[in-house]
Amino acid sequence: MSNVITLLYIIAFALFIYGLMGLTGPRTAVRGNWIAATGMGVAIIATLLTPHLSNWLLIILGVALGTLVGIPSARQVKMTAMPQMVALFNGVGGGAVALIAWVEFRDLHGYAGQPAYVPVTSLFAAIIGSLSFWGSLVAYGKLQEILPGRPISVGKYQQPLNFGLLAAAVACAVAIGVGVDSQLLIIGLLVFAAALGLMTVFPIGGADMPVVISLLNACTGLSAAATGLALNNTALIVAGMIVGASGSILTNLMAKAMNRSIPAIVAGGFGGVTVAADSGSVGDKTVRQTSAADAAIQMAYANQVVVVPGYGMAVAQAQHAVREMASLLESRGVEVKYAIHPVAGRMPGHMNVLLAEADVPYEQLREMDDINGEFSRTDVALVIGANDVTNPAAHTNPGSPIYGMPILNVDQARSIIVLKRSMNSGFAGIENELFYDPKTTMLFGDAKSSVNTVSEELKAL
Amino acid sequence: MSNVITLLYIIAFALFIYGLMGLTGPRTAVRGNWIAATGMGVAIIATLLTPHLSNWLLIILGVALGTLVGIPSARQVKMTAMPQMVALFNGVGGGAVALIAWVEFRDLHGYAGQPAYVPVTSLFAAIIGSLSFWGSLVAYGKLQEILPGRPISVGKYQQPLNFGLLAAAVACAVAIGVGVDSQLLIIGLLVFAAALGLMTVFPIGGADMPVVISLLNACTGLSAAATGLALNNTALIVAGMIVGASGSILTNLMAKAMNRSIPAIVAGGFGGVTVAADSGSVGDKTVRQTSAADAAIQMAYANQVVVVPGYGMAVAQAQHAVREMASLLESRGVEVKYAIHPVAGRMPGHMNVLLAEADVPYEQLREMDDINGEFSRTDVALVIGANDVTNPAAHTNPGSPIYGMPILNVDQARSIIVLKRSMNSGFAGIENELFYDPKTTMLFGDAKSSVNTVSEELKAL
Amino acid sequence: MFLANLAILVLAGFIGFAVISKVPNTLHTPLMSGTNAIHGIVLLGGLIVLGTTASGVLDKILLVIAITFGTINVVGGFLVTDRMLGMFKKKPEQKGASTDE
Amino acid sequence: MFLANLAILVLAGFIGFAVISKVPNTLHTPLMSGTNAIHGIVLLGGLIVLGTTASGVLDKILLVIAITFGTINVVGGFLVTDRMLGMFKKKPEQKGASTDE
Ligand SMILES: NC(=O)c1ccc[n+]([C@@H]2O[C@H](COP(=O)([O-])OP(=O)(O)OC[C@H]3O[C@@H](n4cnc5c(N)ncnc54)[C@H](OP(=O)(O)O)[C@@H]3O)[C@@H](O)[C@H]2O)c1
Ligand SMILES: NC(=O)c1ccc[n+]([C@@H]2O[C@H](COP(=O)([O-])OP(=O)(O)OC[C@H]3O[C@@H](n4cnc5c(N)ncnc54)[C@H](OP(=O)(O)O)[C@@H]3O)[C@@H](O)[C@H]2O)c1
Repeated sequence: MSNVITLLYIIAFALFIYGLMGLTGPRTAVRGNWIAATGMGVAIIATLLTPHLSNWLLIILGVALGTLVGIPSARQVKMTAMPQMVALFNGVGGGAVALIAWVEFRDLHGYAGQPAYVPVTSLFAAIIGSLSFWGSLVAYGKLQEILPGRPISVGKYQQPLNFGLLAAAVACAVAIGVGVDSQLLIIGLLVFAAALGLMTVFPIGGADMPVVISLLNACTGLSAAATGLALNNTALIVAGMIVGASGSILTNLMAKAMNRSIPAIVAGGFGGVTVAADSGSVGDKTVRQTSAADAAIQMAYANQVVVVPGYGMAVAQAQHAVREMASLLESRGVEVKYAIHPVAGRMPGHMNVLLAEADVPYEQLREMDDINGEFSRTDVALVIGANDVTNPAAHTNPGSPIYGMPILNVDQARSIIVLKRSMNSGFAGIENELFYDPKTTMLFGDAKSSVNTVSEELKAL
Repeated sequence: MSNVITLLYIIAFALFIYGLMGLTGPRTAVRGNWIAATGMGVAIIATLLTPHLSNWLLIILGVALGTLVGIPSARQVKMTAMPQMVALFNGVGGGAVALIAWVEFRDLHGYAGQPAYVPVTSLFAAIIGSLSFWGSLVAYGKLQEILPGRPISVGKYQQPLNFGLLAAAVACAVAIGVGVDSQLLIIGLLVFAAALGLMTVFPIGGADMPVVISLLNACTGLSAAATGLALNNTALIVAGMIVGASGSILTNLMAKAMNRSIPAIVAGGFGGVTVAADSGSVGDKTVRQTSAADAAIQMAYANQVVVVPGYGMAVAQAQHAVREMASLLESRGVEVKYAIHPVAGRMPGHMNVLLAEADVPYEQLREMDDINGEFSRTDVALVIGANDVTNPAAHTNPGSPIYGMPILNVDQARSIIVLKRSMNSGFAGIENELFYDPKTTMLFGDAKSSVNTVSEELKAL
Repeated sequence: MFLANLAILVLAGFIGFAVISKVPNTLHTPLMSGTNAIHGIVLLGGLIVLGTTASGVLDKILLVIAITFGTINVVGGFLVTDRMLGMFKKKPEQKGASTDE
Repeated sequence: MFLANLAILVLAGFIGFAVISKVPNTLHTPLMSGTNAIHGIVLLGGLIVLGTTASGVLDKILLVIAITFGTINVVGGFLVTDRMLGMFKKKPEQKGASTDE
């Protein structure tokens, strides 16, 4: 019997790996996800084949409850709220790890008579699981705007405090390891780890949350692998470790794509705060304002208009209005394309999600590398709530925090219209020379209402 | 003790994997190779830690012999003879697998009382190891020109014969498996597998040998993994299987790069034979001949000359002469570049090896994708013994066997000079329209002497 | 046993690294979500402990919560990933435009 | 034991597949040669069998040959790979020209 289970586990993790490979390519991703899900089904069935399994009713109760909660929350969540939903799902995974470790401790009476690797892996899982649970809850709260998105910290005491919490949790683990069998110790360990999770994520700004969630995801994976080592379960070891490793790489890729470093993120600050930027030569430059009517005329007689959406379009939920305006332009023979910067918005693929929701034809969405060559042939670049991703300082100012980040070469267009509410800076908190470019005109106001007014003007033309 | 060994094995295969990852990138390849070699050192030391190891003298004898043979043959082999050297090294690896399996059979008295997986894996290893040994020897012989490079086959009986040999080998294995303990059976198995190896590789043309060697390499890897399963040795399992899997992928990549399919190669034919090509519209077209003096003048007054080397340059060993001619041109202010097609010659990287040997500066070697845009700006494309890789039929003639293969767009150059000995076709055995292009002139003769004459003329100018 | 598990752990780690080498930016979030669903595998741990060694009310309560959590992680994770990936559904039409694999 | 080995086998196979995804053409031959050296690991098999269970003259002769073969495979393989890779030594100079990683 146990041979059959192991064989099924091997099949299960082969499916996980194969599915994961699929998830890395756009054409195979959907299928990859379902292959991995099939692997999970196989793993669960294999486990239920364990001889002499008891407590069936409770098992069914737990699975039923989880399904009843999981399906509707996944089904009903809005596209733009998905990152925080992932944070929640990740958190409960970590919570499960912590709870299992706790019960293990109780069942094994403080690991008396177990080989050394059992307490080590099990307590590691307990610490990371608890940290991941509470950290994920904070990340959820921030993105869902239940908690304030700005960094909350106790200032310069933050680092020593976090370090102290970690030390306390590890101390509990060591005490348990050397043989002290006390419920207080394991509870203390879980509580210290929980506090560490809270204290680590609170000081991080809302905009850095996608990276933090990815990091916590990798942690939960590692803790699942540790649980697998403690329980001697191949499926847990393989699946957990794969998530741990791939999650670390992914976190790194995400941080790199937005020109941030993981240590800097975890140390807090920046994300959400306006850093004192070296505004350089900006000073006595002037800003040209335009009106919706002028903007409409300019675009109506263009050959090609490239829309550059950014975080502001997401805030204003202007995607449907934009799509409508584009249709009006197209009916006048104007060619409309969308320039999608990889980190425009606040999560990877943010713009794709929004524009897909508004049924913008896929062919009109152009990735950065594709479209950058086209700006010089573009009559009007219409920047809708984008800022950093168009900032030429990334090319020209080595002192800028975004120096080196690839940007959309909006400044090469023949003329540029920028839709935003004020001269405020974006995520990186820095000035944008583009707005002072003689070719640029600004149309101030909420993106959605500005676009709608432009559409009215277009109809009136 | 055995725990230490297992731990060292884990370190060893981690080094293999890490080294292999390094081997896939040009900048990390050299280091990757040495990391993998370090892993091998760790694995060998770990094995020598096995408790109660005896026969030390014989062990030392074997290792010493192997080192004495291995080092000089690797050191002294000429760059261009390396593929056949790899074939030899691969062959002896397969031979080792087969011999170990044979001894296992003898030691275990026909696997009496062993669990089923021992005979299955061990006999699998015996068959594949023997096949790989003898197949590799033939591949070596063909490339080293000890054996004729052209396909040698028994015609339409080849497939049934090979199938019969495979069936005979498997029959021996089955007989052993059901409990017949006879030395004759294992020897028969090894002999049938050997015959199968010979019969499979003989009918394959010399030009397909790199792919065949890669395939045999993957086979040896698999047989090593099977040996590992039989001996319950983690290091063998992991290392063997990684080679088996990566070797299969690599074989596929190599075959794809030269527009061949693995089944077609293994089934024999094509490689080396002239297939009846649909020569299409070629017919009353004329060929323009030129002289070394004319060619020299044409190039001396060019701004940019692109050298397109091919198999013929390797045959003529003209690389040093080419380098000398290029220096003469450069001293006259002509810009010289080399267009390196990925499958020019008869092994991947063939041209790089030759030109590096002649100390051509690395910056002048341009990969296909880099240089293809430049031909339209090129005054003279000097094609030295290249044929298929310049054949425009790959773009224009869907009936051509090379249709779809990426080629060097030599036909876009302002003028083309082709150095070859005759109007004979190249590897694919098909006509090349390029030679009839009005912009093309042919300089017939051995590549080395033609280039040398051109150099003389350049000096005389 | 532990050493065999350790070998498996190391290999799985390498697989994780090797698979995520080059991923287009737009797939980062779905990929995070998909791997997130996979670590819901801890559910198995809950099943095994509850089904074999658990005794006492507190243990059982904790484990039912753990199983509920794990199930949410798995079910919700795969479903939400699928929804995210909805935006790639339109891609096949312009398949010809992409380079050959 | 066999099942743990099978799990290891499957994982190693995936690693082999995943690592060799995109390799520049010029590296095909060195990569073939490098993996070729790695399967010289069968040498270990020869060492173990000769050092622990082998008896009889024929067995010993066969195993010494096997060890010799395996050593040639390993030593020759890594050295010849290194020589092949000699041609990439000049690359670092023009590193700036390549795209970031
Ligand atoms: N994509 C990701 O995964 C991710 C994750 C974390 C961080 N980031 C970072 O986020 C930034 C993204 O760049 P981005 O150009 O998209 O955005 P951005 O630089 O953050 O700028 C957004 C702009 O939108 C404007 N805006 C806000 N609400 C608006 C509304 N209702 N109507 C009109 N305009 C509005 C704001 O200016 P006003 O206040 O003047 O209106 C702001 O300057 C990058 O720095 C990136 O590194 C990205
Ligand atoms: N690179 C690899 O890994 C590999 C492996 C296997 C097969 N292939 C295949 O090999 C082909 C390579 O293309 P290629 O353009 O390099 O070579 P090719 O198409 O085989 O043509 C070589 C040409 O060189 C000429 N030649 C031979 N000896 C010469 C000499 N001493 N002096 C001057 N010219 C000489 C021959 O014409 P004359 O007889 O008229 O002189 C022949 O047409 C491709 O089809 C590729 O798929 C490549």
